[in-house]
Amino acid sequence: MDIFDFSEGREGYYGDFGGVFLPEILHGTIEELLQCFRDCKNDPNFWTEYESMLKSYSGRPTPITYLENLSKHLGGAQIYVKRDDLNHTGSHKVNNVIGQGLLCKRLGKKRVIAETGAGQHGFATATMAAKFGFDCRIYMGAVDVARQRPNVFWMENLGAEVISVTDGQQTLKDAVNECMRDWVTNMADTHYILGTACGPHPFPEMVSWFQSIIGKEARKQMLEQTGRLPDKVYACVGGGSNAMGIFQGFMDDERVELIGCEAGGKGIGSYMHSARLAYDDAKVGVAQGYKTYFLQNEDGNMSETHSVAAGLDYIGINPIFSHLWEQGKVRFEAATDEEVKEALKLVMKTEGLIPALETTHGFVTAIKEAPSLSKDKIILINQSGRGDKDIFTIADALDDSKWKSFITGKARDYDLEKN
Amino acid sequence: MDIFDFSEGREGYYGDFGGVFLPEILHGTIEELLQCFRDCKNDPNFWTEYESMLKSYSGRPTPITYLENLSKHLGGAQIYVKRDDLNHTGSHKVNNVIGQGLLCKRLGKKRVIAETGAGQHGFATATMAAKFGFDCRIYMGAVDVARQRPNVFWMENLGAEVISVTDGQQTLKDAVNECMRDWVTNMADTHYILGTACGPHPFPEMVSWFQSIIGKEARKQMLEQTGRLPDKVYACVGGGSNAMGIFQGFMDDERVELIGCEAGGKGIGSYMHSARLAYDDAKVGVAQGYKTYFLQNEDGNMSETHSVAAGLDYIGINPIFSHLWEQGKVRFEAATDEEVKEALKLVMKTEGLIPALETTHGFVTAIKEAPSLSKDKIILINQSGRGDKDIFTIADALDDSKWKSFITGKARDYDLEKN
Amino acid sequence: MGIKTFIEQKLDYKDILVMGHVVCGYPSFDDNISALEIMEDCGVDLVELQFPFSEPSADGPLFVKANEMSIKSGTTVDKCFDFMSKVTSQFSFKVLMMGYFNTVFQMGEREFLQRLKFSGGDGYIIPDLPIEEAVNLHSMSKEFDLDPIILMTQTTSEERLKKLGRSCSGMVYAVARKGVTGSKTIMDDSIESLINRCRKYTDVPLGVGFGISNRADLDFLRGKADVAIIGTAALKAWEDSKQAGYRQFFESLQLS
Amino acid sequence: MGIKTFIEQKLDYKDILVMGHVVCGYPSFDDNISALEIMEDCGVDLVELQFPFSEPSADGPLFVKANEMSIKSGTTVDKCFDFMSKVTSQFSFKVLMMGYFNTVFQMGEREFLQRLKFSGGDGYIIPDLPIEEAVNLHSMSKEFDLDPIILMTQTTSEERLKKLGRSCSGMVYAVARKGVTGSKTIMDDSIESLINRCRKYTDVPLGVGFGISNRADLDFLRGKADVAIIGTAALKAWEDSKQAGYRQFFESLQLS
Ligand SMILES: Cc1ncc(COP(=O)(O)O)c(C=O)c1O
Ligand SMILES: Cc1ncc(COP(=O)(O)O)c(C=O)c1O
Repeated sequence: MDIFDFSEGREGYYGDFGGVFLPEILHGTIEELLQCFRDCKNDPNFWTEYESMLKSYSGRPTPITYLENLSKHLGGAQIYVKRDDLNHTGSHKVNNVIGQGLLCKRLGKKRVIAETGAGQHGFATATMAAKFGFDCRIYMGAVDVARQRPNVFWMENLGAEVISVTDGQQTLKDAVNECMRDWVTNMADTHYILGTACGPHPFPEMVSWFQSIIGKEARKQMLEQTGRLPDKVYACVGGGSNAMGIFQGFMDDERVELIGCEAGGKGIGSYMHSARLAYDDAKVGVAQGYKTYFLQNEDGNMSETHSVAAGLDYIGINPIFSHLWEQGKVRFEAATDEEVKEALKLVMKTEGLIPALETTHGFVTAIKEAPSLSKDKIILINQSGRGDKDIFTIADALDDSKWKSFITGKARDYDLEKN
Repeated sequence: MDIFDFSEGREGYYGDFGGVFLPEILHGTIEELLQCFRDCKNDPNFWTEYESMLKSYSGRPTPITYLENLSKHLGGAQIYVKRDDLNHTGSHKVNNVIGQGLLCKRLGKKRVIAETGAGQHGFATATMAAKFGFDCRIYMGAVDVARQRPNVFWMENLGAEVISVTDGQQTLKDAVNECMRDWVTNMADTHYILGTACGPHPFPEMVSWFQSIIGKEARKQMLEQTGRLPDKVYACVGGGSNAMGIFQGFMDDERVELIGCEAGGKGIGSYMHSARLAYDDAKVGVAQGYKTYFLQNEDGNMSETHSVAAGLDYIGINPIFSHLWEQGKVRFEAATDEEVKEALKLVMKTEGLIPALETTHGFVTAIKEAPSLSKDKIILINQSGRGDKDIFTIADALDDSKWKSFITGKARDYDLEKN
Repeated sequence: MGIKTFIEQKLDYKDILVMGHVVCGYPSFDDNISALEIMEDCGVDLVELQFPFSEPSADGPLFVKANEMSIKSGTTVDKCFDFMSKVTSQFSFKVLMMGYFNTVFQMGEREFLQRLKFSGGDGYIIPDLPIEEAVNLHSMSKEFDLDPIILMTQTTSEERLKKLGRSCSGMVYAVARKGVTGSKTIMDDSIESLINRCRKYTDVPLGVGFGISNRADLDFLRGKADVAIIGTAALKAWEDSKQAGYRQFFESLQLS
Repeated sequence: MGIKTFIEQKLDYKDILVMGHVVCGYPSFDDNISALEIMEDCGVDLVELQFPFSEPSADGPLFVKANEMSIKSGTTVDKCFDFMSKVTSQFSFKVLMMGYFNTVFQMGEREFLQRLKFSGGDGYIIPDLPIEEAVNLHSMSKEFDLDPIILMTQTTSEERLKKLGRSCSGMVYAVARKGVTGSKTIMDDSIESLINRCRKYTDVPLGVGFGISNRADLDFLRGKADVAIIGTAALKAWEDSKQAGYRQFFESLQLS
């Protein structure tokens, strides 16, 4: 089944989801992008160049690690992890960003813009822009700027201009809106590097295509390392790019179950979460250029969302998943903030891995389900990113008192310097 | 030339340097270690297991990246970088740590101890200990504990006990002394994972052997990617493990010049540096178990050292380098703190790379020398680690005011929480 | 009487019409009424009533804030329709709904058109709904005799202008420049050529919007376009000095 | 008279000798003299004068601090030798230099031995200098009639004890437990068996050190070892209550 094999007149649609809902002024730009993307997709040299750049710059292929200790500890299925945390910049975001960078070069554009929530995508984009020599502007909600200063610091030092967005909830979705605004103003020389498999066509398809490198590698590696395919594949789902990335490797394998793990935040019924499919609170709508399940009220205004992981804290989900979910091809579960903290601690101590908070949502569900599977079952988790850049968030989440006194000490030093 | 092919009665000596200067009580332990290491070195399966673990857990082989922008910018030699920053835990330290972990398993020991300065080696050791299921204690100078809290935070969360050492200068060398003290007490069940190619034999040889994977890979990759060997290879030198690692790939290649880059701190004549060979301030001595060039006074008491990079801030240098330097096989240069800051900024902006402060010392010298080389020359720099974990140090080094107000804001939040 | 006829009739005695804009419920519905009264006094011909949406990605900062504040203060779609009923019964403007597609989508397209009709509206402008996605809505609109206002832009290709032209109804909205609402547009040849390009593909009246901000802009458009669409400039006047500033702004346009 | 003869002669009328320890210059050279006076009053037979070193990796916390403070307050190797001259002329102890190898290495081995001899020392204990690295120094020491004190430990193999035995001169230092100086050692069978093992490979007098801290320990060693070596326990007494505590500590040992 090729989900990107659109039927006549349904280009960009996955069942009822997807499409292009953009101001008329962007029509030409998005057409140009679509055309260029089609050219890239049909040009085998493009993929070769893409792979080779990821290899030499980002260290792909990333390995698969067998978690012997965690598997034993849980006493059920054998757990494997795809290590996209080992990428340059620390997450799978770089796959998409390098792909779009190459495409931007083809488009002949010299400036890139991007939204970012946690900062991972902005960090990856700023890095890519430095490498490609593009001008770069990153839009980031003011709330995220405040809580993700380390990423802002790096983006700025990589030469990007970081704009703090003070509209709306001042988080990811508002940064997306600002990107749209910049784009309709500067589309002649600017490419919008959307960070996840959301937004108007061809973004969901394009981002999924670039991320499919994860699944391609993973399928091959699992066969090499275990002699067979995994029984279940878990990935966290914000917009859905890392999950689409790994799932695509197993889409045609009927017996591999695919499980997307959303941000359950403060739990079901709390209305403080970002679970679009795992919980029952979202409905279909149109925003930010595409149609999908959104967390919104009866008027169609978007709800406040919440997650301990900024990168999952988003109103919508990639339209491909809305379709695959309705088709029963992908199961969706949610992990709460509390569950995430516990799982993170467990994984650090048993395996020496530090998954990003986003990523840890995938671990939670796998850890819940592994014990009831027999020992000859194999499950695979996508480690989309590393958590060591999230120290402020993780230390806060774990309420680490030594960290807090370190910070207050630092602050005292800075105050003294000033005087 | 095999520098490890010791002549009769000179086991563990490189010219006049090296040896074993340890309390008698450790004699058996160090003999046992030496024997086990010899077994490992002679057992081809050991290296295979070592390589395969680094592959599946740490993402080796790390790639070589061509720095097209920086090369153009400087207008001279073509610059390539070996990307050991892409390793799990973010530096080359993991190579040594995984190797010694496997060896510790062979020794049948269940507890590991390690010294750490910047925290990279401690972080890597704590990670390895979690993965191997060892008890783990990390000794770290109190000054370093205070300035490297993020690494302490991760080590503790990985399950290691971090001991703050309050003796002496309260930095790396004092942590080494504490490890020795722990070791003479607990050698029956404890292996001391020394973090660099220093200390008593067989540590310099052993650490170099594990790190030689860098040079092995790099030589092969350079031939594949450029069709020939580099003209010059640069690496920063703290204890000297990453430099030994990459240099070993080119030791028999007469026409490859090897350049070690030490911490020039506040510069020549300042006595605030850690340049043992590049400056004229060190002399031969015996401390911490081995004989080499040390920064010391006429009585043989060690001098205070300084570097913006905690990982280079050390009194001694690996004895192999003392010998190779006297033999004219390796040239030594120093980079000052100021030069390091400038080079870091340049590399971030032109290439989207964030070398660790330690690593950046290698870049400084390469950047100084590249412009006067012709365009058909090729130079290779070893990127021993990534800098994103050093945000506190780098932000301080770059005197970033937005960072400072972020920290004081955070501190205010924590204070409010308490009330 | 449809929008097209309305404009054409007025053009018999006016050389250019003006369309105004309010964001429903911002700063309040009462303030909206004051604004509309001033516009009516000063000779404005049509108004867009913007239904606030949480993700107004085609709007500039001033409108973004207006959308946000309005929702925060409790404006709902129901209240917007009630307000539209009041406006259409109390004023003589032609009234268009302006908003984002999710508002329509959530209530259902037919229900939306019914309520729009029932509230006395004459058409709608939905900037994030391209014609490809609007096939149903547009054809249903004919049943209700409501005009979907199509936007044409400087970046639109000839081929696409032709296609858009075929969907036009009521009037066409020519977007005077790239970007979102909010900043000043320099009136120059490029605007004239945009107008000429649009005219080639449709015979409905032509409005020009985005950045029209003073009497001189109107003078420039006179004889070229049929309707000048004024948004941000008026809202800015309100923000600066409320009713007084608003009245002064519209008076300075010297509409007849 | 060499150390061996000295000890053997004393053993004619004493059943166990005691060796004390000071860190030169800590807290001050004057305090060192007070300490030595007390030791002499109380019947101590030999003393180690530790030359402070910046990296005392075989010492425990108390001595580490003492080394550090002494260097900080300006103690140099020259001053240590001067002090040794003073001690050997003023007191009747046998005096050993104790320190780390770098101190010797920096001045040169021959120079070191010359100065040690000149200052009246009888030998030296260098814990970080294994016999393999000491070949030269040991053979030169014979010229100067100085005794290098060899350490034997519980972890030392029979084979190695044999080898160490061949290098012994003056006395042998049996290390009563693993670890650095500083904590209490429990006197038990393992100590007895260590002593027996050491005796098999050398006929020089045997001292036991590391953690000897009271009269009971001495009683345990009496008849088994020749010299009890006391370090940390005495320094701790000094730290707790200066001369008074120090005297009380040595008096409590009831040396004859
Ligand atoms: C490490 C990591 N994983 C996952 C996500 C979620 O995005 P997506 O669902 O597109 O993979 C993010 C987003 O920032 C991220 O940083
Ligand atoms: C990234 C990095 N590079 C280099 C060094 C210096 O050590 P060595 O000279 O042993 O490679 C360190 C030490 O902490 C380090 O963290």
